[in-house]
Amino acid sequence: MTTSTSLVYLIALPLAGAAILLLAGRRADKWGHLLGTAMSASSFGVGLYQLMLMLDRPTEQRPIGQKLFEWINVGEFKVDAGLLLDQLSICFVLLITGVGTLIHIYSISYMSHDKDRRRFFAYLNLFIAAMLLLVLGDSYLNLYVGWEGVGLASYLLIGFWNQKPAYATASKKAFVMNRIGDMGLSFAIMIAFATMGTVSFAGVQEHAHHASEAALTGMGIMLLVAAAGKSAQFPLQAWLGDAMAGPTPVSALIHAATMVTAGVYLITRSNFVFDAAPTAQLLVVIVGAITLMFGALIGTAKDDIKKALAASTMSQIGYMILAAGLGPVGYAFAIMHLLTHGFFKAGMFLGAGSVMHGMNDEVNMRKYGALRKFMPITFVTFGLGYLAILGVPPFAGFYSKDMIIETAFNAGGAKGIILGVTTLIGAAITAFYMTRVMILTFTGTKRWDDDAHPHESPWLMWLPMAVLAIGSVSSGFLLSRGDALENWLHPLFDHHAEHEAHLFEPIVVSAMALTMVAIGVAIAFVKYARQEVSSVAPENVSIFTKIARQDLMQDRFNEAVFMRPGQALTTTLVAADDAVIDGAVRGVGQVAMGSGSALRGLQNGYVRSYAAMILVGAIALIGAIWVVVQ
Amino acid sequence: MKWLSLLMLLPLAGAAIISALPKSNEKAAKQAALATTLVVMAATIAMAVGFQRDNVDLQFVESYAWIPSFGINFALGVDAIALVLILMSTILAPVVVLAGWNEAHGGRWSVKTFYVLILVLETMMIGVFAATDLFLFYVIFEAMLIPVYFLIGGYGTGERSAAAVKFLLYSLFGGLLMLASIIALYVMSGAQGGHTFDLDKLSQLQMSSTTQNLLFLGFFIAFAIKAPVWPFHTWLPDAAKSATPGTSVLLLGVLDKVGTFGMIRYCLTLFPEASKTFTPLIMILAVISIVYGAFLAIGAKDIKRLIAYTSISHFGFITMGIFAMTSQAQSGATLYMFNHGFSTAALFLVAGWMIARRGSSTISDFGGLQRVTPVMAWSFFIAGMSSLALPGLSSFVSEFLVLVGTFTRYPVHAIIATFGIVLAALYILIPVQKALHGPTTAGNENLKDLNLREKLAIAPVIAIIVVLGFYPSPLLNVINPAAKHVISQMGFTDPVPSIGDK
Amino acid sequence: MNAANYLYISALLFTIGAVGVVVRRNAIVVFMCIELMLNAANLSFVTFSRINGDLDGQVMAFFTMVVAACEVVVGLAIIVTIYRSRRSASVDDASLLKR
Amino acid sequence: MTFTAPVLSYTLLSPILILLGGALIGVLVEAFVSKALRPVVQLTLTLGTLMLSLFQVWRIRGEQSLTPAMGSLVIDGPAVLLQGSILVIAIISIFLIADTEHFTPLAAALPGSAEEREAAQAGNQVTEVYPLTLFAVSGMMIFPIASDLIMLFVALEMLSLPLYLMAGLSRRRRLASQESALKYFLLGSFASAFFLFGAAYLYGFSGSITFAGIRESVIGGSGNDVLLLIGMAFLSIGLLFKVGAVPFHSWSPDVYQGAPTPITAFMAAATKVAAFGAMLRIFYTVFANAEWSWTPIISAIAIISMLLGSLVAISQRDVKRMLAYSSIAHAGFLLSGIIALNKAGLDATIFYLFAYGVATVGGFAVVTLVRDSSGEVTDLNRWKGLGKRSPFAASAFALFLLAFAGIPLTSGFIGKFSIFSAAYENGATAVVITGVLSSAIAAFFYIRVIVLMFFTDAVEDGTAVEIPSILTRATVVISAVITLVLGIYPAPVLDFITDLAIFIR
Repeated sequence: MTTSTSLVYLIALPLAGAAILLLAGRRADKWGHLLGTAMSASSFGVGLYQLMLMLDRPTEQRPIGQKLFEWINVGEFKVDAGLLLDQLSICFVLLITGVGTLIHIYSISYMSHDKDRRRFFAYLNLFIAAMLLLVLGDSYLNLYVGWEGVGLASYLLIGFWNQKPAYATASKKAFVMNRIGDMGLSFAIMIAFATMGTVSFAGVQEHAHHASEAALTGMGIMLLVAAAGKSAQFPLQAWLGDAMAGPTPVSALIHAATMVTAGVYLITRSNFVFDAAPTAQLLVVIVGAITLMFGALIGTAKDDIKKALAASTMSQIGYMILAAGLGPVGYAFAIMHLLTHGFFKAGMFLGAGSVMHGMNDEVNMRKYGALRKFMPITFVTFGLGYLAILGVPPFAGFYSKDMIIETAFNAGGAKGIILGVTTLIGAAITAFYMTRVMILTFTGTKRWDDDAHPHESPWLMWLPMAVLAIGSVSSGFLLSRGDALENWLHPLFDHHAEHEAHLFEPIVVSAMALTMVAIGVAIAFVKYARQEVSSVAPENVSIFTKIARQDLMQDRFNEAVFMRPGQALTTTLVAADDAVIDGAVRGVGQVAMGSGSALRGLQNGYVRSYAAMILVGAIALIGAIWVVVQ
Repeated sequence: MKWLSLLMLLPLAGAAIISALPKSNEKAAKQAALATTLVVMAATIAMAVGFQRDNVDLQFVESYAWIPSFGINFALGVDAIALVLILMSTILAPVVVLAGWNEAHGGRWSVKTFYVLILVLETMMIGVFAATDLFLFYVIFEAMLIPVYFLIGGYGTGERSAAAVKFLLYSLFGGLLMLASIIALYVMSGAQGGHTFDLDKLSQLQMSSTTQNLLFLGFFIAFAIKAPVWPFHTWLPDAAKSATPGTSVLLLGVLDKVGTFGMIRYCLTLFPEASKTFTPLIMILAVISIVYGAFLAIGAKDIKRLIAYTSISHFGFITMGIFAMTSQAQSGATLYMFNHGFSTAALFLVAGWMIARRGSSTISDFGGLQRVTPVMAWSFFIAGMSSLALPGLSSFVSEFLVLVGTFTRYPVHAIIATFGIVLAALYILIPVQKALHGPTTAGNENLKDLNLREKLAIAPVIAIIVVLGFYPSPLLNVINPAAKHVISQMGFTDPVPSIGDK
Repeated sequence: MNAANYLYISALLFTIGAVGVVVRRNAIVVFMCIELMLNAANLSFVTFSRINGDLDGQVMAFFTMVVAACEVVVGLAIIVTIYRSRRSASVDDASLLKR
Repeated sequence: MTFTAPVLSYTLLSPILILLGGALIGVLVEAFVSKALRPVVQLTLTLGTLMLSLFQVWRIRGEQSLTPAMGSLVIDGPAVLLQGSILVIAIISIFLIADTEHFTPLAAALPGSAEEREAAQAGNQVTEVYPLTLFAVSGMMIFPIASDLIMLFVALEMLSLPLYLMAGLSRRRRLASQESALKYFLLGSFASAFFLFGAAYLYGFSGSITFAGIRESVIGGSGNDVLLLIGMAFLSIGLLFKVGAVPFHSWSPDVYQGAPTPITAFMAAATKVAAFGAMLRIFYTVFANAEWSWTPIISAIAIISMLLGSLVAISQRDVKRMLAYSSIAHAGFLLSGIIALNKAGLDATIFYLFAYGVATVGGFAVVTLVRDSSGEVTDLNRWKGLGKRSPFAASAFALFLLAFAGIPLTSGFIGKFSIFSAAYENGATAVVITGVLSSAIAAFFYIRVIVLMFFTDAVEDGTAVEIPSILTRATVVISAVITLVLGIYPAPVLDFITDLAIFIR
């Protein structure tokens, strides 16, 4: 593999930004946001430069690496701090730094009233650095560093306003649930090392087909657990809704466009594992399918605009995971949807932020309405994102999501039918809840309080939204034109197992999908545009709505199954430590002291009893002698 | 150059100087202590530079006849493992002195006495790792209890004397068990070619497997109490809660390492067969320690007890690494000992500053410190992240090495232990949330942030944590040959990757 | 008469003395019992001397008598002192020191 | 019948003769020197005698003789070592005894009587303690070198009788002091009777009163085993009584508590050396070949002594009683040296005796320093905060306690290590394990005292620490230095002992 010496700058620049901003403290308040943005932008610049270089190289020479230094080297366990930039990671690099830079710019204005804006930019830079490490690391262990790094950044950013206890709790919840996923990644790495003696991507890829299927299945499942944690997939999805506690740009960048898609990256990156472990692959598909429905259902009931979008994110990533679980045919579509989703969802989140900015940080959509007039640019950019997520041609989502639906149907047999139908229904529900968001927010009558003075956001905020909107419109077309992305990624994946059995013609799939979308939109229209929307959430709703409002009982479930027993166990152990273990030691002490006090009684002060004791001793000796002589 | 005896003499010289100072001049005592520890640190580093890292024999060897009629020598020497631990101890010493500049003031006795005790303890810390004569090791092992006992009982807080006594009795009990084993070894050596305490010669003794098992237990229980391994741990939270932060750092960071160090140096070397016999049991104890310590840390209401419980969990990892008998786990365990010293030091020192400012060590008394005292809060946070083994910080490398090394031979143990990392997230983030985050609660509004001295004390610790997280090679390269040597002495080789099964 | 009988008598005297020490309260009587035990030992010495046909045992008996006399001096001094302080020669009254 | 004049080798006997001479001069001093001068003269005389005797012991080191006194005594390495130890202990004890505060002005006076007050006002002192001490020391010097039953018995009584008297001489709490004298005397005589009866049976068994003769019979196996066994058992009772081993220990707590503290110090330390010295000689030479019969019994006694001493000490509230129980436990530890029955055991026991004796005197010396207006304060609760009031006294006492506990870098550790390893070498595993276990129990109460002194706040109740007189300070300092030196660098002493300690038969 060709080596490069400049990859490290991708990471080093934002990392330096973060370090400077954190160490400089308040001294950097004046210019911190500028430095942060500049660092992110320069990293984007390096990324573009690398893309150009890569385009210039012939296909087989496109991946390049850089060994920074020997990181861990013990026995057979050798891990270098090494970077790998190939066709897959460059997509992520550009998405992360590109969208990241836009969000930096947006944040300059969005956070301008926060006295801790510098710290915010420091965290953003830290996140960019960690996320780049995640996608650039050339081994699972390097990836792991970035993996936990983004978890840390996410924790810091969700809890950015941690003076509110609920936000602090949300950040902790996110970190802990991510750690469960991280544990999965640890296991995967251990399995890789124990079975293949290596943890680098190249090494595992080389040895994977020699390894036993059981090992690979185990590794695959553990990778899936990791992916589920980071990408808020079932059953580790519960943190994402709460993560909306972070400032909205964070939600856009981390909890929509980039970090939460790391799971998709991981599965795609580990294609060589999953291709050889069908059981694990099947599980991936199942998890994706469940989550896409799960998220979609939650989305229908949320009145908090950010939580509705978060549910949507969960659902869309479900699509990606599902696609990634479909094997070589699906990887490219998963990545494509990931990229287009990055644009439109980030755009919509920024739009939501813009709305909140104009509405005194109100997030309840029932208190919105008719904002179209007050925030035209936001409306347009949000609307373009809306069309994209619905999959209306020619917007971005149309290309990516239809591909996934089509691939799902093509998976073959009952599996194909089930997956296809699931994705179609998901599309309909998506259309429903997104339309609901649009209607509640931008149309209808105003329902906001009098002290709200909705206004359009300053240009620093709408400019990034506009750029992302352009992405929402065009990215799908550009990426799929001539199967551009598919061909670009093609050399990375093992295609020998590919089967080209079409259940439906693409056009049929598109038609079905569009029909479903139309149905979803129509229902939403009937339900929200045709009748008055109450500014408080109605209580007399069906049990399903209630359950959906409570995130399908996910928190209740976790609470009942993990938290309560965990707390009980902790309390018990704390008590037992004192009572049983320490108690046993104290008990021994007390026995010693007690027997001491008892024996003390022998010393009763009477000289005759002392003489008796001597006499008894003498008699005992005689007795012993008698025994000996006998 | 007689490096090791020089290292042991320097702190004693410092102690002598301090005791010659007038009692009223507390500042001079502190400065002298700081200067001494810095000199010792410099000397240690100078010595470490000359260490030949590929040579697995003992280096810087010295030996003087001490009690010839028992075959006892004042024999010193280090391998890489001992060197690393001495390095850790001597780096921590000035940090502790600087960080705890004022912690001697609440004590029963003078500031002078405090630093004399600290310096005497430093001599013993060096000696206990450098001793190559079993008798010398034992003498220091036991004698170092005394200064610590007085440091806890005389300068601590709360139930300090009860905690000091508990600490002393537990340790003495363990020590006496070890003494019984040592006596047996000594007598056997007399029967097999002359009384000796030389480690090399003792390791060649012939003994029945029953004897070996019993003697092993004598040593292991002593070390397990010291380390501490579940269920011998209950002294630690009390001692750590009552000791001053600086003392706690030395206690958890250095003294407890004597336990794990002893397991490598003495249990494995002297009783290889018994070590193998007991490995299944010890692995279980280690895993219990990991999970149990973590749960108790989650349930802890007092910040110092919490840190103590996290240490129990961490010592579980170290013990597991030692007995897993793979080069990754063994190297990881030694590296873990080093790293744990610093991450616990950071946690304890910052917690100590927090407690000193707030006047309480109950976690729920704090709140919203991040906004009041950002530097202090950040220091605590980074230390906490190191404790939960966040990648990029030093503990991660060692913890992961232990896990991956254990997994290749004991997958089930490693899997259960890995659950510890989720629990670690909880036990660190719960205090972080309660103390640093949330609204600033009453009583915390006017706390002062770290001053320059405190920043100077904590900065090197955090720097070591970060640098070794990214670049552990300098240490690992020193540790690896020694760890490998331990494994091969025991007749183990790393499990071979199972590729080709298919 | 068989010399062994003297030994039995000696043992009996010794036992009487020992039991007397335990059961009697008056310090003087207790002391007399001890003297009895010493004399029992003396009897044994003399008997063995006779059995063995040498004089060592008898020499020993003389020494014992001298030593016993010294003991009487010291013992009576102590008993008298205590009697003067307490107006009682009962050993059971002297039980301040205990536990 | 021809009378052969006895041949005495005066050089070898000179240490004892000097002591006896000194004691006799002391008696004359009592009669002829004026009351005012007596204390100084007696102290000078006694110290001089002891020093001279020690000097003579030093000079005859290395000498060996079976017949310094017609076969009744023996001088060899162990004898020199034990005599030296006794003398060193006596010398540092004399410094304590010199503090007249401890002794009644008039032993014959009724407690609390007008007579007593007058005597006190007149500045009377019982300077008789000095000659009594010298007599006791001579007895102790003879006890471990006696080589026939007569000398053994005479020495036993010679060391005991003065001690009975001295126990009753306390200035404060005279009733308790007299009671302790009575108990010590009655029980001591009682045990002597057993001893003597045992001696008679040994004579009956072997037909000889000399150790050599008895040993030959033991080796030869001629004679009646029952006589031997009963003889051994009863003789041992007398010896075990002196060392305070369970169940013959019951006098020691009461006597330790009641006697004047300097006497307690002297008695606790020196008697142990003498009695164990005698035991060593008897069990190592005379009974060595009947090992099968006595090791199990002595082991059992050692085990219960260690356990009972340690356990009961935990619940003591009086520092002198606590030290008494600790000495019972130490008797158990020392018995493991007897059981060892090897060269290492001999060396170890001698070392242990010396180290323990010195530390004991030091410990009691500190006890004499803690006083209130009515004399010594031995209630441990009133020792609280001693470390604050007198760091010197408290640190020294802590050092002695650590030595008793056997913490490394004190003499106690080296002693324990050597004696246990010797016992283990002879297969006494159970004794060693019990020893280690009871060391742990013992540590508990030693540490409790340290806690009281250093970590507990003082109660303001008038308990003061007397400014130590030069002599008491000397005792404490000498004992502390010896305790530390023997802990840190014991090699010269150990080598010295190893070279010398060989019994000749």
